[in-house]
Formats: sequence, C-alpha cells, structure tokens
Amino acid sequence: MATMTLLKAINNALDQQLNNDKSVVLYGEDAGFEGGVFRVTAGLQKTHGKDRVFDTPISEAGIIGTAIGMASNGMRPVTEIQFSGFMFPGFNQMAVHMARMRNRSRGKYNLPIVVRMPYGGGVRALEHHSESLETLFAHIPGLKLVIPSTPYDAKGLMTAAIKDNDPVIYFEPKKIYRAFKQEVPEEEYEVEIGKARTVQEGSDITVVSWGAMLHETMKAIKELGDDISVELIDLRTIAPMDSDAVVESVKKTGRLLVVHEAVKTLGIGSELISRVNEGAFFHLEAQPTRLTSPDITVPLPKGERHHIVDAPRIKQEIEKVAYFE
Amino acid sequence: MATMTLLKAINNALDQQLNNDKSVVLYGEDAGFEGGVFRVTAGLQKTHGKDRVFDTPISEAGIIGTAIGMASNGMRPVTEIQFSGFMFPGFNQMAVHMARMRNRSRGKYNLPIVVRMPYGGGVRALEHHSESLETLFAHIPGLKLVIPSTPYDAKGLMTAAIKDNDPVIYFEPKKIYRAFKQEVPEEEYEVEIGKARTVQEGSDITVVSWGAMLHETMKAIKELGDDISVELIDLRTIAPMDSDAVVESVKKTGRLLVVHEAVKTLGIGSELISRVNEGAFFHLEAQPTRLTSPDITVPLPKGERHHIVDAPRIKQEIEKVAYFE
Amino acid sequence: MLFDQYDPLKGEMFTVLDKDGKVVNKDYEPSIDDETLVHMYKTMQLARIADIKALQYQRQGRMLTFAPVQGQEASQVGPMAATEQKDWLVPAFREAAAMLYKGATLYQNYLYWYGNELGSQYDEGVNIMPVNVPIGSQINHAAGVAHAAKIKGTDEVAITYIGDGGTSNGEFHEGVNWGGVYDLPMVTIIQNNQYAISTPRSQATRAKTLAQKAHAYGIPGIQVDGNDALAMYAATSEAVKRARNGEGPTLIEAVTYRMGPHTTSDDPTIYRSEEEVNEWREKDPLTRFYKYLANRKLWNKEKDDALQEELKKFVADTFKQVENAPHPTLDEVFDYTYETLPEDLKRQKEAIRAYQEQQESGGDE
Amino acid sequence: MLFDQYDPLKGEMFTVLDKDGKVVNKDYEPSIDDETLVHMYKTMQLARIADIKALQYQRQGRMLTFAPVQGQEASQVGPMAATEQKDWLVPAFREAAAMLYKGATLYQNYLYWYGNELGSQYDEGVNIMPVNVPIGSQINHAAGVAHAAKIKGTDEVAITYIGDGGTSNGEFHEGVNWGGVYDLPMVTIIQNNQYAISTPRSQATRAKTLAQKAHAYGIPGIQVDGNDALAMYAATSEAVKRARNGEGPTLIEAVTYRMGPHTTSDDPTIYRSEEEVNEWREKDPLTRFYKYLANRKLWNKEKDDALQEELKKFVADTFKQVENAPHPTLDEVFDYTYETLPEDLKRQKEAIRAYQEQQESGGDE
Ligand SMILES: Cc1ncc(C[n+]2csc(CCOP(=O)(O)OP(=O)(O)O)c2C)c(N)n1
Ligand SMILES: Cc1ncc(C[n+]2csc(CCOP(=O)(O)OP(=O)(O)O)c2C)c(N)n1
Ligand SMILES: [Mg+2]
Ligand SMILES: [Mg+2]
Repeated sequence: MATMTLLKAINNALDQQLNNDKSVVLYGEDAGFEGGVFRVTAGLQKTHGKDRVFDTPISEAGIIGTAIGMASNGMRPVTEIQFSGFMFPGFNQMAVHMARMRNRSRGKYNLPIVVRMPYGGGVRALEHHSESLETLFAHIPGLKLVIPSTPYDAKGLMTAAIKDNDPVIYFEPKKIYRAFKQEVPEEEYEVEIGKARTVQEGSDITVVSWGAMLHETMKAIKELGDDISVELIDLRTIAPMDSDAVVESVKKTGRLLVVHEAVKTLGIGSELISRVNEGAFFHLEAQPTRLTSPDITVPLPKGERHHIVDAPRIKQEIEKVAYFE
Repeated sequence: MATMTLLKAINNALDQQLNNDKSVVLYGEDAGFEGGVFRVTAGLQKTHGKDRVFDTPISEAGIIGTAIGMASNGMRPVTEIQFSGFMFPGFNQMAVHMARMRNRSRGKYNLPIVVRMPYGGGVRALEHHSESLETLFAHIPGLKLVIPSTPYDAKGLMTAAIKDNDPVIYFEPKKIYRAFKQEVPEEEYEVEIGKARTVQEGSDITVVSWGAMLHETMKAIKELGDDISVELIDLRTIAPMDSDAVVESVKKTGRLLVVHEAVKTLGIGSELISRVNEGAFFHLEAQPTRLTSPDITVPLPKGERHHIVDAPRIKQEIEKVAYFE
Repeated sequence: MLFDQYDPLKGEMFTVLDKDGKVVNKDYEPSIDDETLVHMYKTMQLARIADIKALQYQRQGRMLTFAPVQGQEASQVGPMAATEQKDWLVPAFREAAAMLYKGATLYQNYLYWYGNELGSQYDEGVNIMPVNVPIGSQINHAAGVAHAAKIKGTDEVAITYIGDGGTSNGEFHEGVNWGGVYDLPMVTIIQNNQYAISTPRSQATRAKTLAQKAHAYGIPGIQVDGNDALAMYAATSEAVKRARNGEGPTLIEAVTYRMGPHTTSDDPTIYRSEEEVNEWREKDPLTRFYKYLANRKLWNKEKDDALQEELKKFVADTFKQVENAPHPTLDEVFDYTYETLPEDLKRQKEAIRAYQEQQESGGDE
Repeated sequence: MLFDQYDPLKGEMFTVLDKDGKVVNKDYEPSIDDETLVHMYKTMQLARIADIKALQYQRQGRMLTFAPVQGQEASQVGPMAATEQKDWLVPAFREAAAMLYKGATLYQNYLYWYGNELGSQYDEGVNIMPVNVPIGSQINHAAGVAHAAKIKGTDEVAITYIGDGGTSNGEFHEGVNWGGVYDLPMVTIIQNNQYAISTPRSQATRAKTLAQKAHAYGIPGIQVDGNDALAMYAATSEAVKRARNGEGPTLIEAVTYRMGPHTTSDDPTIYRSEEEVNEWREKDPLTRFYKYLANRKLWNKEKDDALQEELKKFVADTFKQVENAPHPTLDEVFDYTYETLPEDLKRQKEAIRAYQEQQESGGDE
C-alpha cells in the first residue's frame, strides 16, 4: 500500500499497464514529454519510451481516429483529450466510429481504447475548461463512461478501462486531482465497470453523485448530522449506468436526490429519475429530484459562483426531499 | 392557400424569406445547384442567385463556422447539413461557438443562424442516414431545436427560425417529406418557437411525440378507437422545451407516455419524465413512461425492424399506461 | 525517382498506358507477372459486372441504395495489386473493386449494400476496414493502423482512399498530417472522380491539383492517370516501398471519373453533360487494360467472352445467395453493442422479443 | 509582386529590418506616415507593459491564468496597422497586441482575462471577434466574415490569427480552403512562435514551412520575419490589397517566438533551453522597431522613458479599475443565453436567486 492522490493513482495505473502489456500506448497533446498540462502522465515517456508515450499535434480527430486504427491493428491506446471541453473535434470519431466498430464489423474489429479527459468546474479556469459533458457520451450506444471520485477507484477503474475490450471514456475530476490522498494498493486490481458504489448506507433518502461533486455532497451530509439517514451512492460508471443499484436503494428509502455539475436539461439526473420512475414508482414518497447546474454556459470565473452547486445548497436540497410529505 | 407537402412547405418558407430579407443566404453540400439530395431547396439558386444560394465543399465545420462569421457580420445564414448523422464535424462549432456567442460577447454578437438537417429512420438508408440526435442539441444551453410534423408547422417554424435572433437547429423528418399534403397559407406566418401543439384533447392519458413518430402515434390512437381518451401533444420545439404544456396536460390526465425514435438513455423522454415528476408528481396515477428505440446503433435496413417503434407497439403501450392501476 | 519527376504544381500527370493500351512511358512500366496481370483484369471485370448487375437489381427494387464504382476500377485494382496480404486497405465507401482484390468476397460486398452488417465481417487475415461513410474520417484510421505497424515494428502498410470532395474535410488534413509527423507507412489515394455528388471538383478547393496538397504535409505527392491501372500500380508500388523503408507517407491523386450516378438515389444528368460522360467513356480503364493485355498476348476476345459469361453467372448466383441470406436477428442487432450486454440493454432486448413473439403469434393484447 | 518573389518551398523568408533596425530590403520598405509608425510603437509598448504587469499581478494572485503575448507584438501590430477600421480581426487567444491596436481597450482585455465576459463586449464599430479558445475554429469564422463582406459587396477584409500548433487542426484546413473556394477577402496569419504549449513546431507537421501549406489551397503563401513589424506590415498590406481587389485570400507565416510561458499555468523551462530564449531575445521586435524609429529620428530615449512611465501608470490604473469592476450578476450570467429567457430558465434563475438571498440573509432553512 502507498498513499496517493487521485492524480498519482491514475499515473500509477497507467505506468503499471504500460509495463504489463506491450500493446498499451499512451498519447495526447503535451501528454508525452512534459507529462500533460496537469502532469498526470509525468515520467511515463521516460520510463516507457517515446514510441509508446508521445505528444501529438493539436488534432483531437487525429487522436481518436488514430486510436481506432491502432486498436484495429492490435494496440490498446490510452489517449488524452487535454480538457473535456476540447473533445468536440474528436467527437465525430467517438460517436460515429469508436462506439460502433464492433457492431459495424460484427465483431471483427473491437476497440479497446481509453479516452482520458479532465472535466468539471470550480477551478477558476478559462472558457471551455470547466465543462461536464457526461450526457453527450452516455447517450451514445457503444460507449462506456467512468468517473472516479477517489484515488482507489481511479486506479481500479483505469486498470479495468485499459483491460476492457470496448472503448471507455474516462473523465478525470480535475478539481480533486490533488485534493486528498488515500491508501492505494501497489499491485494491479480492477474496479468493475458498470457497478456503482454505496458510499454509506441509509434509510431516509438516496443521494446519487459522482466525481468532485460527490465530495461536495459528502460535506453536505456531514453538515446534516444524524437527523437524516442518507444512503449515498457514487454512480462511478455513468454508462452503462448501474441504475439497478439506485432503484434498489430508492425502493428502500423512497426518496431520491441526484446531484451533478452538468446542466439540468438532459443531464444524467434526468435518466436516473426516469429509471427510478420505471423501477420504483410505487415506492416513491417524494418526487425524485435533481440538483444541478442551471441550463447556461459555464460562466467565466468571476461569475462562476452563480453556476456551481455547493455543499450548503446540497444540504438544503437533501432536507427538502427528505422532509417532504 | 395552396396544398403542400412538408418538403414543399419548407421550400416555400425559404423562398419567401430569401425574397423578403436580403441578409438571408442559404448553403450546404449540394444545396445550391441541384437543390439538395432531397430537393428541398430546388429552384432557389435559380431564383435568388449563386451568391445567396450555393454549394459548399464537404466541410461541416466550415458550413457552421462560416455561418457564425456571416451572422456576426450581418447575415442570416440558413445552412444545411446533408443528414443529421453527418453533423458531428460541425458539432464543435455549434456547441462551443454558435450556442455561446451572444453570451460570450455579452450581446455584441448574436447569431441568427438556422441549421437544417434531415433526420430520422425507417427509410431503409445507409449507416449514419437514420439518426435521431435531438438530445445532443437539447442538452447544450444556447441552442434551440425545432421539429415540424406537418407542412403548416414546417413553414411556420422555418419562418420563425429564420427571424429568430438566436441559432435554431431545424430537424426535418425525412420520412414524411412527401408523405402527405396540407393546406398551407401562401403568405408569411410564424409558428411560435417554444410552444407545443395539442393535436387532440383527451382525459385519460397524455401522449407526447413529434416528427415522423407523431404520425405513427396518430395511427396507433386511431386504432385504439374510443376506449381511451388520449391527449396528444406534438412537442414541436424540443428546446427550449415546452414542458409546461406537458405538465399541465398530465395534471389533467395523470398519465404520460412519450414516444420517440431516439434511443432510450437520455432521450428527450427522460427529460420530459423528469419535468413531469417535478411539476405533477401528485397527479401521477401511473409511472410516466417512454417508448423509444433501444440503446443500440441504428441497424442497417435488414435489421431495422428490431429497432424502430411502430404503431401497434405504441397502441399497446398506450393501453398499458392508460389501464395501469 | 518517380515522385521527384512529376511536379503536381506544374500539373504533370503520371501515365504509363495511352488510351489504346500502348506503353508510352517505358521507364515506369512496372514488371508484373502475367498471372497477376490477368488477375487484375479479372477483378476489374468482376467489379464492373457486379456493379452493373447491382444497378439492375436496385432498379427492380431488390437492392438498396449503393455507391457504384464503374469507371474507377483501375485506380482501385492497380494499387491493391501493388500491396501484399499483410497490408491494410482502409476504404471510403466507393472501393468495391479494391475490396474485392484485397480479399472481401462479392457475397460480403453485396450483403453489406443489401443492408446487413455481416457483410463487413471480413475473413480472418483480410485486412480491410469496413466501408466508411462519414467523409474523411477513414484517413485517421489509416494513420492509426500505420502507427500501430510502426510501433510493433511490422512492415505493414496502410493504403487509404478518399474522394476529391473528401479532401475539403478537416479529417483528411489531420490524418495525412499525422502520417507525416510520425513518418508512418501510409499511402493516401485521392480518387478524383471529378464530383462530390453534384458538386464539381473545382468547388472542392482552389488548388489546381489535389496532389499538390502534399506540400502542406511535407510529403511526396503525385497526380496519376487513375484510369491507367499500370500507372496506378507503379505509383503505389513506389509509395509502398518508401513506406516499408520507413521513409513515410505518400499522397497520390488518381484522376478518374465516376461513370455512374453518385449513388442509386442520384440523378447525374442534372449536373453533368452527356458529352462529358462520353469523353470519359473513351478513357475506360478496362478497355485500356484489355488492350494492354491483348498486346502482350495475355488476353483475347474469346477468353474475355468466356470470362464475362462466367462472371455474370457468378454475380447472379451470389446475389441470389444474398437474397436468401437470413436477415439479422434481434440478438445480432443488440449483441455487438458491447462485448457483454449490460443488464438494462438485455431487458430492452427481451422487451422487444416479447413484443415480436406476441405479434407473430397474432395477439396484440 | 511580393508573393511571387518569396517561395516558402525554398525556405525564403521575407524581412525588411535587420536586428539593428536597418532597412535591408529597400524595395519593400512600406511607406507609413510618421504618426502611424509612432502609434505602432506605442501600442507594442503598451502590450508589452500590460503583459509584464499582468504576469506580476498573476503571481500575486490578483489575476487569473492568461496567455502572454510578449515577443509577438510585431506580428500583431504590423498587420493591424495595415488594415482599416472597417476590417475585421478574428483572433485566436494570444492576440492582445492586435486587439489593442484594432480598438479593444486595455480595460476590456484585462477584464476578459480577469474572468468577466464583459471584456469581450467591444465598442460599436470595433470589428473584433471575441478571444477564441478552441484551437482552429476561428478560421472558419473569418471565412464567414469575409464571405458576408463579399455577398454584401462591402470591401471589408477579415484578418485572422492562428498558432503553429493550430495548423494541425482540421478547422484550419476547412477555413483556409473555404476562403480559396470562394475567393474571399481573408488573410490568415500563422504566428509560428515555435511551440504549442510544450510541443515544438516540428511536431505540428512534417512540412518545412507553414507558409507552404498555402499550396494546398491554391493561394499565395509567404514566410515573414514575425519580429519585424515593417515586414509584417508590408506583407499584410499586399495581402489586404489583393483581398480588396477580389483576388482572394493569402496565408502569412509569421516566424516569431513566445518569450513568456504558454499561459501563466505553464513552466516553459521544462521544454526549452535558456540559450534558445536568449537567442530570440536578441531579435526582440520592440528593440528593432525602436531602432528603426530612432534612425528615422521619430523616437529617442527621452521620449521612450516618458512613454514607459506613462504606460506603466495607465496599466496600473486600468488594472485597479478592473479589480474594482462589479462581478457579473446572476442576471448577467443567465440573460445572454438567449435573446429572451425561456420560462424554465427563468425559474432556474429565480431558484438560485432565492437561495443566494437566503444565504446572504444568514438563514439556511
Ligand atoms: C461528413 C459527411 N458529410 C456528408 C456526407 C454525405 N456525402 C456522402 S458522399 C458525398 C460526396 C463525396 O464526394 P467525394 O469525396 O468526391 O467521393 P465520391 O462520392 O465522388 O466517391 C457526400 C457529401 C458524408 N457521407 N459524410
Ligand atoms: C481544440 C483544442 N484543443 C486543445 C486546446 C488546448 N490548447 C490551448 S493552447 C494550445 C496550444 C496552442 O499552440 P499554438 O497553436 O502554437 O498557439 P500558441 O499557444 O503558441 O500561441 C492547446 C493545445 C484547445 N484550446 N483547443
Ligand atoms: Mg468525387
Ligand atoms: Mg505556437
């Protein structure tokens, strides 16, 4: 065991998989020599060589498109998009090819690709550096999307993502890259993709969140004290969504609050609410609720406070839903 | 009054606006000389000249990107994406610029752009020619998205879209381009963007649909006979969504079925269900339900029947929801 | 060196055969063994006949929309003949002839355009990527295939195709550029068939040739007579040799013409004249190659008649097989979404199965 | 003609001034009136001082991340001086000097990087598009601005900027190509400052020069010494003249260097050597231009000292103003999403307002 930040845990998983499997390669803009703008991949080029860990031109379509070609020809590419807000030029490749090649070729070509991208706001960044674009990926059949909220999960999910024979989008909550440390095994392990994690059990209300927002939610729950018994679920895999875990929990608690950074309309909350309706309608004691950013563009830093969801507001919303009669 | 197909009604609206407003220009791949692969813009280049109605290179980013520049410099571009499945290379421009320029420049630049694209399946087409990608646009703040289901609305919504000072995505249900005719006024008129249309009033269940699927739904309702009193709503504007109309209706009927072509997960149904939960929770007599395509890639024609939602299935689902106790 | 000798900026086009199948460029006549020459011809004929037949079937409502290859057979078969089994073909969507040469079966080609994904499940060891509809995006796949080859240290080469219209697309740029940056074993062939649907080549770019776009990437570029199978063979051979030697990618513009419609949904008479079509008919790649073979005594009318008979029958039989092939099942359309179907998707599938079974059993309640 | 004379394929670079501000290319010394020359210099100094100050503020935690312009002032001010008020500037994100010359105020520039959208609300008649962060996408905007000018029949020209790294992006390709297809009044200036963050120019493309990419689009391309304000002025003048005459677009590669970090989050010492930076310091665009003006007796040390004093004070005052500017209100961050706020969005806004008011009034229940 070693204690690691979330960032370090990702780096550790990458290093390990580059070591264990020669078909793993890693690339992205500035991801090689300097180890990425956040230094997530620091040291990996030095250890694994310029052929397997390298910088690319500014070409998101190229990064994803070549990963598709590489994977078709036997590699397991781990690619980096510098910020999720810059994924759009590569979205064509992800939506029309990466998600479909297995189906299109009836299994002749499958694409074990990982697409890493830092995401999320609250870091006083420039435009396009704070987006939460889960929906755009989770809506596309054939893609998987995971988001770790702890160093342990970060390593385990990354390991599982690299070993997965389907493409996995891996969102990195940049706000908590270095926020705290956790014990993380040095040896290889996987966190199963597709399984949510129950952070704490409870009986009054089910609260679902993920990524950096999970920590804001945990702060809120701490503030609540013992008045309300919260079952907190870290969704962790956004697609394919472990809605069963959420539905089962709501069957027990009768109440649901989803908290996320992405905008309200068609955010992941809408799908969870729908699935809870479908699976636990008669258990509902209050309307399933979501607390999200509003349907506006992420403001530049001086306006960000109007946009972001914070612990006091989450606390208030948990109370509202839990006490609703 | 003249009787027109949906396709002709769009052509008529375009012709009229090109006539009335010199700042309107129209372009897209093959949209000029031959009038587009569906001939929606047939004759317009001849009438309005090659400067204002023209063919473009195969460059979706160029089509949307130049529209942004043109609109910033005083024009009202109406652009065409040949099929909605090919919008991805232009999605960057739509998501990161078109949706944001008014906000980014605090009103100095606003973008009166229309982006037309044929969408939807059931036409035995090649891969990428049958998608229903409403969600990808409706999730982005700053965009509007409309879908006509009748010639009357097609003309009225197109006129409104061109006159709108914000960017409007205009989905054309290609399956019903020429399916039927309707009386359409020759003079200019607008159908308000943001307002759903109640196709028929009813008291037992609210059914919501749009585009070609609305007609499949109407077929199903006809089959139902008088046993169930259906309130049918044509959502018509997907964004900004007139969920108030749906919520009000469900307050009356207590039941909701959303029918759409797009995949289930994070389809428009999920948002409508969530909003109905938020606005009419205590009126619900059955779980709000959606009938959608499954979460798979649109199959090639020989497999399409496993994918598409048809009238008998809609009928069955209406019955299920309506009779649920 | 071939690529130094022809300067696309001066509009120089590389040709080996003239219209009558005579070699006009002795220095660059490739030495191809007789068997291969005949195989090239046969494949061109197969592609041609399959195309014509498919058009008939389509008019009869038995075939869906497809993208005819007629007129472009030389620019596809020539290059493929210059590659080895291990090399990769990364096609756009009009490369039926190339695919046939590279090892796709006619049954597979037809099945695909008939609307069944199984048509893209090429046999083991056949390195073809599936038909690629979104314009331009295949170029980056080819760069990736080539990049993998380089990293693995194999000497596979990736050959990719794009249309004249496709060169306007950003992914063409990113993919060809990527190949240059990493010196990848990659050959990009632009089939300049003069049109992108109804839009003429002149609307694709202001550049006089498409080959000169190579300058943007610091790689060799050459304009080749695309209706000349030998020239296409020779240019590709040279490019493949460079690629295998680690000298990097090459851009080849094949100047050719699409004799048929863009797809069977297209009416080309709207945008091009009969004279123009007839002019190009004179340059038919099959006729030229036939004459070359005949000059070399490798082929004659008798053999040709027999071949045509044989191919017609083969094509008809194959199409019948396709028509009789089972349609994709419910399981097939779901189960390739992921390696393992997620729970919720299983439920979605079973709900449809239940509905379908109920419909088939006649009841709807 | 300038553009015929310098062939980027031969690596010829256009220069007017040498390091000591001496004119080494008399034929192309532009005739600029004295007032304009001084104004150019002053703007370069303003940009430089504003940059250095902002870096200090940033280190003090008073300014957010921004993209320094230091070293690239000539490649921005030169071209802008060659345009007219009606022409458009379509920047990337490192064009602070160009924006200042074109009519953005320092207050606006600072406000933007301070994290307030109001900084992009340029004054009426100031034809600048906002800072454009997504690499490459601005080129298509410029093509559109120019296309509108052409359709309207005005003679506005669109000048757009992109970095060396940005040329790898597909939108660069689509935008420059679009300009060529429609012969648009458009000038694309590549500021080749040798790096894309940590990635050297050599990784952006295998092409020896970026100017030669013009061949891909059939338009003139020229490599210019980007630290030479006069050369940049002359080349842009010529390009603007062509554009206004309806002769179409031009591609200019300005060879320059980013003296500072990529942004204030970047540590350039990781990827480049001090020697390299020092070499470029010798070519400082301000020093060269100062010497030119001094040679022409338009400027001297005394004036310069006074200017520096004045600008430092102006910059400090402006920054204070920015620090005292009100932050965007709740209404501001919502109300520009659409011309008219949709009902549901109004409700979302009011819910946040209610929460904020309650928080401010101290209660949380
Ligand atoms: C990204 C994208 N946009 C539009 C289309 C629609 N489309 C299909 S083929 C075609 C024209 C292609 O022309 P060209 O590249 O010259 O190839 P050709 O058809 O002549 O072989 C277009 C626009 C597409 N398939 N993909
Ligand atoms: C589409 C996109 N991808 C990635 C980024 C992140 N990014 C910001 S600046 C930059 C490097 C730009 O290099 P260059 O074009 O040379 O401009 P310079 O910074 O040198 O002025 C990158 C990769 C971005 N802004 N947009
Ligand atoms: Mg073509
Ligand atoms: Mg740079």
